Amino acid sequence: MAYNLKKELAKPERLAGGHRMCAGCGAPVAVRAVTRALKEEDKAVIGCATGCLEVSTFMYPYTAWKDSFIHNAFENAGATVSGVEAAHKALLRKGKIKDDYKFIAFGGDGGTADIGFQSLSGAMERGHDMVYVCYDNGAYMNTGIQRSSATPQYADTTTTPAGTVSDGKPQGRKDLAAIIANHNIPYVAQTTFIKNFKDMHEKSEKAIYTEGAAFMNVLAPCPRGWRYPAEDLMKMCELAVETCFWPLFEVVNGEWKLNYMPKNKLPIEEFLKPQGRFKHLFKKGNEHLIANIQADIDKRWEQLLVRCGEKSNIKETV
Amino acid sequence: MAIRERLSGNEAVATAMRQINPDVMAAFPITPSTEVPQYFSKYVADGLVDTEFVPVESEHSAMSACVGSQAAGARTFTATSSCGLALMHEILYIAASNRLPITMAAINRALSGPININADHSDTMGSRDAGWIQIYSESNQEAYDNFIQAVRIAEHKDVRLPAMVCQDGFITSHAVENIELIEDDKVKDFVGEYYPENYLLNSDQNLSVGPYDSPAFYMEHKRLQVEGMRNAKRVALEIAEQFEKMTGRKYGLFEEYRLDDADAAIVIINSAAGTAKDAIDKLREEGKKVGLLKIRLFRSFPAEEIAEALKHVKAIAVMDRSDSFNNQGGPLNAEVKSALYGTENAPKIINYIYGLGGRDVKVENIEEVYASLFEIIKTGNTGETYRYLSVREQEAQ
Amino acid sequence: MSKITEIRWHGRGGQGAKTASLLLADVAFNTGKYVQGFPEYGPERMGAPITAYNRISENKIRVHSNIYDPEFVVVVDETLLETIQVTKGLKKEGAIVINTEKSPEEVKGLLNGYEGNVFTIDARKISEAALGKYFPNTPMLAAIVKVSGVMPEEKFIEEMQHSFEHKFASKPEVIEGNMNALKTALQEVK
Amino acid sequence: MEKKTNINETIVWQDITPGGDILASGNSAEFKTGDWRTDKPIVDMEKCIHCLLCVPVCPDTSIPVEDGKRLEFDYDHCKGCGVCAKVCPVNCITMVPEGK
Repeated sequence: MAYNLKKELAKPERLAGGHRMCAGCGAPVAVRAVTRALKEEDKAVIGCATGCLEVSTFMYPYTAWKDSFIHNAFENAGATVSGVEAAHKALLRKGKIKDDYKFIAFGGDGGTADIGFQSLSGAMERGHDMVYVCYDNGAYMNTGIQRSSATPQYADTTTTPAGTVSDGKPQGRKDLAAIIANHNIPYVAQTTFIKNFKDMHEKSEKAIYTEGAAFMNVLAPCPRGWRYPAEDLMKMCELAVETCFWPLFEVVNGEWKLNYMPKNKLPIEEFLKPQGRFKHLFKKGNEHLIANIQADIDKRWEQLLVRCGEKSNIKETV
Repeated sequence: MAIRERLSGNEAVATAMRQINPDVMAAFPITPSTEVPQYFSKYVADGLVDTEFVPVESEHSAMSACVGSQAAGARTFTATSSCGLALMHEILYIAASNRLPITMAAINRALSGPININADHSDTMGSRDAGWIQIYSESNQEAYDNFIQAVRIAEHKDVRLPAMVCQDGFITSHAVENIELIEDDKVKDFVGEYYPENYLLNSDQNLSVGPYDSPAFYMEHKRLQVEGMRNAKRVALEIAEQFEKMTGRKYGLFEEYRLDDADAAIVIINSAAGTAKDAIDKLREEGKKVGLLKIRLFRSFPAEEIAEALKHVKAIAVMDRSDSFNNQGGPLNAEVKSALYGTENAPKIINYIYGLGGRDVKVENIEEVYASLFEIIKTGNTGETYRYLSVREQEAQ
Repeated sequence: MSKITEIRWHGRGGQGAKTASLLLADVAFNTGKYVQGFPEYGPERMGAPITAYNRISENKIRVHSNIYDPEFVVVVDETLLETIQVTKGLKKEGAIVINTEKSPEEVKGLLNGYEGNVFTIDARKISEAALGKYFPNTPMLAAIVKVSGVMPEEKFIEEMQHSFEHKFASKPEVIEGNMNALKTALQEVK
Repeated sequence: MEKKTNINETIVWQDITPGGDILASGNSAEFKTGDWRTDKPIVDMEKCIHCLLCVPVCPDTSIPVEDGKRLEFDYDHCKGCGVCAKVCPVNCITMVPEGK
């Protein structure tokens, strides 16, 4: 059925207010968008890696989660939710429970791409019927903005500070969505908050209602870690997409598909400029650093276009 | 009637698992516990159980999946050893503090390094403060009996704590010995079904598990957790009594062997206790008053009962199959000593570190220990209290 | 303390000495005995010398150490005589059984002056004749049963018949060969 | 089902929930984060076209919807981030300093 925001918003919210996330945080917006794709009548168990989202939404004796919820540790949301899913299968089979449940795990980029990477890989490879959502804010924000493997190149973080002899994080980003896609699971998507959330909603719906393991990589800006004005949340997402820093795509049963082609691909400066973590790049003499980022973005974008069949790879040699 | 069988220790616990038919088993292979998930996955493959077996990619994920599964409302088992248990370490605490009665077969093996695949207790002793109930087993029979009882102790509403049932790697895990099995239906009736009060998949009542806990509440949660561990002692005895009614096999918090009138005693855990019993019988034939106390329930630690059982003894050797590297002795030594602190005319106590990394323990080695105890009784001089048994060393000048 | 018969096996990884020790525990168990069967474990792979043990008794066995002064030793691979001191601790009132085509007198020189009884058996010949393949296990098992006297031969034959029927339920054609190997071995050990 | 949390900082260990389990789902609503605000969104309902674009962008679930129309802000929980004001296509949300 065609996406209708009004209709979707008529459903009861699954994340209550009163949680302790920062004003303007992208993570709860991601949670609301994903869980909105659950059918109203469907039950779910939500799991969460340790991180901002977990400690702020489930601070004893208050939980913001309206569904059953489990937090275990930083690095094991994949394994934990696979355990819940296995229990569900067993208890249904034994007739001890009757209801069907959906299983969704949330983790930040640290809990997903780094410390929780093995646990996630195992859960995806085993094919548990679950969705793992990485809300990527590009650093370990919970502990105070330390670099992760998802931190963009040259970002100034508290463990890759820009200094007189440092340009910030030397390495580029790990391509998590592609890595998970290579697990040959039925559904992988990359998305973020754009306009009326159509892209994110449809992907969430597919991820939840695809049988087997599904993975979503969601850009979730962090005003504190990125150092931009909190009210610009949606603007940051839009710039990430329009500069091709964060392309929107999905991989359905191994088929790559581009979901959005910017009419005019914006230069990466547009995305970098509003963010304090890239301020040092705009000092005189650092133009080559921005050029490096642009070259990397362009390369990855071209590769994605080829993968998605938007462009033939004329240079390909085997 | 009991079923006369011969099984290795690993097959014995796997058999208990099959008879109980848990909802979920999540495990990763590690020597010497590997056979347990192997046997179990064969039971799954042959339809002897309808358990969901989760072949995880590490022990860390094994314990993580166990936490998710047990919280979801499923009776969940696992098995591991050594480095595998160490890799689970963080999550062991979470399982316990979340009050999730997971049951684990812990097949004792030395911790690296250097890497060694043979028995000692450095693995489970390293987990002793994680909040798990720990039950130790001398033989395959005890490993089997203890596993069946552990599930009930763990799940008891006054306890609600995970339990590990320990036995010595290879020495009992891979040794085929006689065993008396209980009929499948009797085990099923004894253990019963798992019906937790609250669980994630309860459609009548949602549940949130694993909060961020501020200083305002954390300590109350810990104090409540301690109460579960305190209750474990009483519950273990209640369940042992029911078990005895079913099988005729008696279990307590610990076993006393010819201890009543003993002048010299050793305190010991797991398989070497059997070897020590042979040494005791031999020495008793020579008229020597020797005995032993074999600890079954190490967590919670039955300190008062142990002190009572040992108070008449003149000299005690506490036998540790792992070291604490505190320059004072092993973990069992510390516990037994503090249990006896304040006892009037407290016995003299020495500690022996023995059997590390599978160093074999012979009847003669135990006889040496008793000889040193009699020397202490004779001279009144305890001498060095922190000793190593059967270690090669330079002769004293 | 009751008498415990202690047996030590020497073989090479992959030859089945461990399996043979477990089989011996099995048949002894089936005749109503208390048993232990256990290998000494290390990370060794195929071909490395391995040791396995049996304890057999009328009473419950509690001791959990290796066996240092066995009553009987079984050598599944005669090349081990060159490299391993197979008679170490072996009681002189006991015996050693060796898989070789040689006679006891011929191998005695390799046994470090062992004074007890020496038995040999050509397990290769027996196995190949009866089974068409080299499985030293079965003949060696029969040989040690005969030499040690841990159970009557008839009882052993009867138990092994049951055991093979169970073990080879899916390929009954090999049962007869195995039984023949056992019976020949019982006669030929000397 | 427990409607309201009866756990507070006077609770004794005997009464606290084992493991920190919480049965009252979504009870964080009892915790007011509205006093975190320094700027406050004011919606001009006259101008609002009820496109609802402001609703999904709210990190604090503080824009209730009823019968396809947005209601007044839930000031008990709104932290005043201003994301809603930025996405409003008809500029009917204004941020004003708190307390004015």
